[in-house]
Amino acid sequence: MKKIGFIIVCLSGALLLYATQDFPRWGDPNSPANTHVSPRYIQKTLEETDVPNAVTSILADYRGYDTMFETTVIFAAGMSCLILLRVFKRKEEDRYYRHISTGVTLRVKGEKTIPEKSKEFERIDTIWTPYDLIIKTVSRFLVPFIQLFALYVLAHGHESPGGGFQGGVIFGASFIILAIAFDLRTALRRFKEKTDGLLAALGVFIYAGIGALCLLLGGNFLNYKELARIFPFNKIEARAYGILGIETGVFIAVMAVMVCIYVNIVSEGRHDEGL
Amino acid sequence: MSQHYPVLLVTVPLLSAFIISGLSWVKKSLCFPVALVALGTSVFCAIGLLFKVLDVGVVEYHMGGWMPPWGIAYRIDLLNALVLVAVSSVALVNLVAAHKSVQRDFPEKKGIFYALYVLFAMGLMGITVTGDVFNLYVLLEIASLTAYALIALGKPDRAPLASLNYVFIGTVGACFYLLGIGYLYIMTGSLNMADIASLLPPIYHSKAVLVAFIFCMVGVCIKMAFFPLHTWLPNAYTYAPNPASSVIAPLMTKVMVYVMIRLVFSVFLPDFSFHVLHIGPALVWLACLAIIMGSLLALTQRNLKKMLTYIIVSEIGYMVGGLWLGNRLGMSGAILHILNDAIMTLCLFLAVGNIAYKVKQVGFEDLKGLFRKMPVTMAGFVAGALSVIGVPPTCGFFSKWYLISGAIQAGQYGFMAALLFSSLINIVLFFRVIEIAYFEPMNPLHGVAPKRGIIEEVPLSMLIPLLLVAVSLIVVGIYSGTIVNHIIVPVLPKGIG
Amino acid sequence: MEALIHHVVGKYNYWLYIILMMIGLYAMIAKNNLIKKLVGMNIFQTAIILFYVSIGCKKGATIPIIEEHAGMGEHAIRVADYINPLPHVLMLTAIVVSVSTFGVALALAVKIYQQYKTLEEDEILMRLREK
Amino acid sequence: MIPQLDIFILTLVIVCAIAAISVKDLLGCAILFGAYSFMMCLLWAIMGSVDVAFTEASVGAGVSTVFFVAAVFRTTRRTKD
Repeated sequence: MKKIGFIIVCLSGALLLYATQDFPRWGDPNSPANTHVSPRYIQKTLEETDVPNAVTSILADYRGYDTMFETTVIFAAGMSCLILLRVFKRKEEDRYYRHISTGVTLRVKGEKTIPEKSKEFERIDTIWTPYDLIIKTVSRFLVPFIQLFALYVLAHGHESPGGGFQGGVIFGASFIILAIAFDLRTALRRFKEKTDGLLAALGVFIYAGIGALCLLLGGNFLNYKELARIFPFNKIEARAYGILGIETGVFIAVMAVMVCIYVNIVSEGRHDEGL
Repeated sequence: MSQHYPVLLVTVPLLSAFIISGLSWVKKSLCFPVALVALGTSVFCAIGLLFKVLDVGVVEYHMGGWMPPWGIAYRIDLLNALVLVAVSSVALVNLVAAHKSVQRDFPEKKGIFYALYVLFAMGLMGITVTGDVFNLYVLLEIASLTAYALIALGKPDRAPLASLNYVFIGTVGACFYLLGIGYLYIMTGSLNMADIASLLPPIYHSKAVLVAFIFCMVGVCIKMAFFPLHTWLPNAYTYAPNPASSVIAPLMTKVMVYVMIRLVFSVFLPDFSFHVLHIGPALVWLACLAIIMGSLLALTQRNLKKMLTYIIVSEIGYMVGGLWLGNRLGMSGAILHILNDAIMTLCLFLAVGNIAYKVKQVGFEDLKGLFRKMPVTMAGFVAGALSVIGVPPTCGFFSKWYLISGAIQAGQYGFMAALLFSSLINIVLFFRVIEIAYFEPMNPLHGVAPKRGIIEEVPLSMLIPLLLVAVSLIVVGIYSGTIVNHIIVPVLPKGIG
Repeated sequence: MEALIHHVVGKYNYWLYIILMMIGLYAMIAKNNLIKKLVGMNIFQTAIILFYVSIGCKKGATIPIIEEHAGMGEHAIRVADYINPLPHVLMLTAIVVSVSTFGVALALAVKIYQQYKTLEEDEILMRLREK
Repeated sequence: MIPQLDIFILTLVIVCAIAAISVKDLLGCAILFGAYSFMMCLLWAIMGSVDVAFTEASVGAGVSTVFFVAAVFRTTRRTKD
């Protein structure tokens, strides 16, 4: 296999190298790629969409249809992880509890449990690491700031690098930090699985829904200009607000899906214990 | 409303996929009706679009109101419209048939199953309708990603491994395609199919365009499981759960053949593909190899479903060979065969799904005596088998006829021989199965072992789709002359002999 | 010789992306461990992203965030001042696709491990043959 | 941009890539893969595609690595190659 692989790799590498000869020089401003379609985006983005960041305006407006499917890909990945790994029946595994005041560990066999609300016992993971004050405090302290930064990235996607996708990943990462520093059950109590699933669907639905709203208002799909008919802004602002709207949708969907994938992989779909 | 058909076709299933996955947390019983309505709307739009294209010619739709080279445009001619009708109706029919077995096999996950199913169908319809090479890549990834998940839901001992294998090979295919369009982009600066086609002719002799062509084609060939690159297909389709395999098997590979035809017709243009490169004969020989090897490998299998997957590999050879014959007859045959093969494969896989619903396994020894127990299902199976063999009133005969006449016209007698050889092998394959199921006595374990349950005919909701498909095999066969003359011949590019 | 050096120096980015792509593809084909193959797949995908990003580069240009000018005319936006934003947009999509594929593939790997207790392809195939 | 820096980071990227696929421990592979992604992100930032770099920093070097570690936690660190 190694030899065949090597031959295939060399063959495709040689083909690609062969083709580089005809490429324009690297960084040439007059290459076809830089002169045919893209100049219009740079020149017209401010005028047509009121968004200085050309990447955002192309991402969400000129080629917004691609981005809708990109978000759908993420959504599909989340749903795939859920359907592949999630097990709804509880396995009859032993559970471990720790007596809080004395530190004695209890092992409860089979299906029996100690009530989750119990004040004297807390449930611990099978592979339990001792309580670490520094990590818990620091992460508890950091999470709000991470979330604030995520919202900043979302809101400033028009003027600076960033946008719904990056913001959503960062926001999702804040829940993942919570799940790693404390335990998975704490994170899941804050952010229920059902909420997660509903938010993932809602986020992408917002995106496609705004597109469909434009359709209902008489324009083409995703033509945000039409939003000016029902909202109090002019047609160019309407594009900027439309972009903000769909970025919010992307944000929600990506956040929910990141958490969903993490939780399902780390707990093998049982949603009880993780890293 | 009719000017919005192209986008409704895709976005109605898309929106409803999100609704379905939301409903799966709230009220599971509503998921199936929503999916049904969504795919029904798609079928309606697809048929409406076909008639509209027949009436007024090419339909364009600009997303967001941006003109093509800047925005994303849909461009629908008769070829898209025909494939769209096939894709959407196959997805709808199979959805109805899948309901019972999804209910039984994945009671807790059925909401998400339907969401992924609708997304898969949506991805394939999007691939078919789009006029932008990058949009095609994204939709290809949606269709593949959902297919990976649906395949991995099969038996836990084999399905995840087959699916992961598919992930690796499929991603290489998609990446090669992405690389190919990157090369096109660096040479032309555009991503719109029509725009690229108008910019390419002056640089036909550039090395980068040649490499772009090679990478696009290799990527598409990997995705469609063309012979030396087919290794992922048999396992993935065999171990997939039946409701999923009966939609993935008929559609995925056929849509990829469509993509190949689209790339040749509207991006690189036939002028480049046939006259500048001269690779037609080489690809036809490869197609012959695919047909022969697919048939021979099918002959060695002892599992009905696995046998059918190898038949798919050989059918891909038919279509690719027909396209690269480079004449009108061969191309008509290839395009007609996309439609026919989708219906035939659906018919066979639905029958296998029905058998597996009652018998659990579809090894040859499990089929003994099934004609007596499940006569209607087996009748449907025989109809599909006759069509694959190419017996006249069924549609399989007509596309094979066009392909063979194309081969004779092009002087490619090897391809003709391969087609006839594979027909002979198909006769052997199917009559072996039918013989086992008809003449051999019932396996004594059947119906006796308590956990297997009593073998009897499947419920009506699974039988009616099968019969519908079996009847449509004959209907499409009878009307294939009309389809070729009115739909397929007008889309063939000019300058083809 | 001079022409060759000129050629290499002018396009070194393309050369290096090809090397990365070959590394990734080799790992995908030749490695035995499923997760290693997955890493190879990701390297392959990032190599392609590197290629696209290289397409968009312009010498002496800045990032594609347009400075707002009060008046048009003499302050009109010069295209050569800004890097081509289109490949960046395409690659944002490609990154998303690659992380989605990665997530699904990891989920599959976990499922395979549950079944076979190993991630080595040859050991899994051996188990299958034993059955 | 500075070509020397560019070439330096490109070399690092390739070193990280080779290390990630040849290290004999999957957890190490995860970390090296994160380093690879981060180097790649630097490279893109130098090339001026800040949005792509930002995404890669949050996705490739961040969340992907976490998924990877999670998967290694649920499977095994052992690898033969």
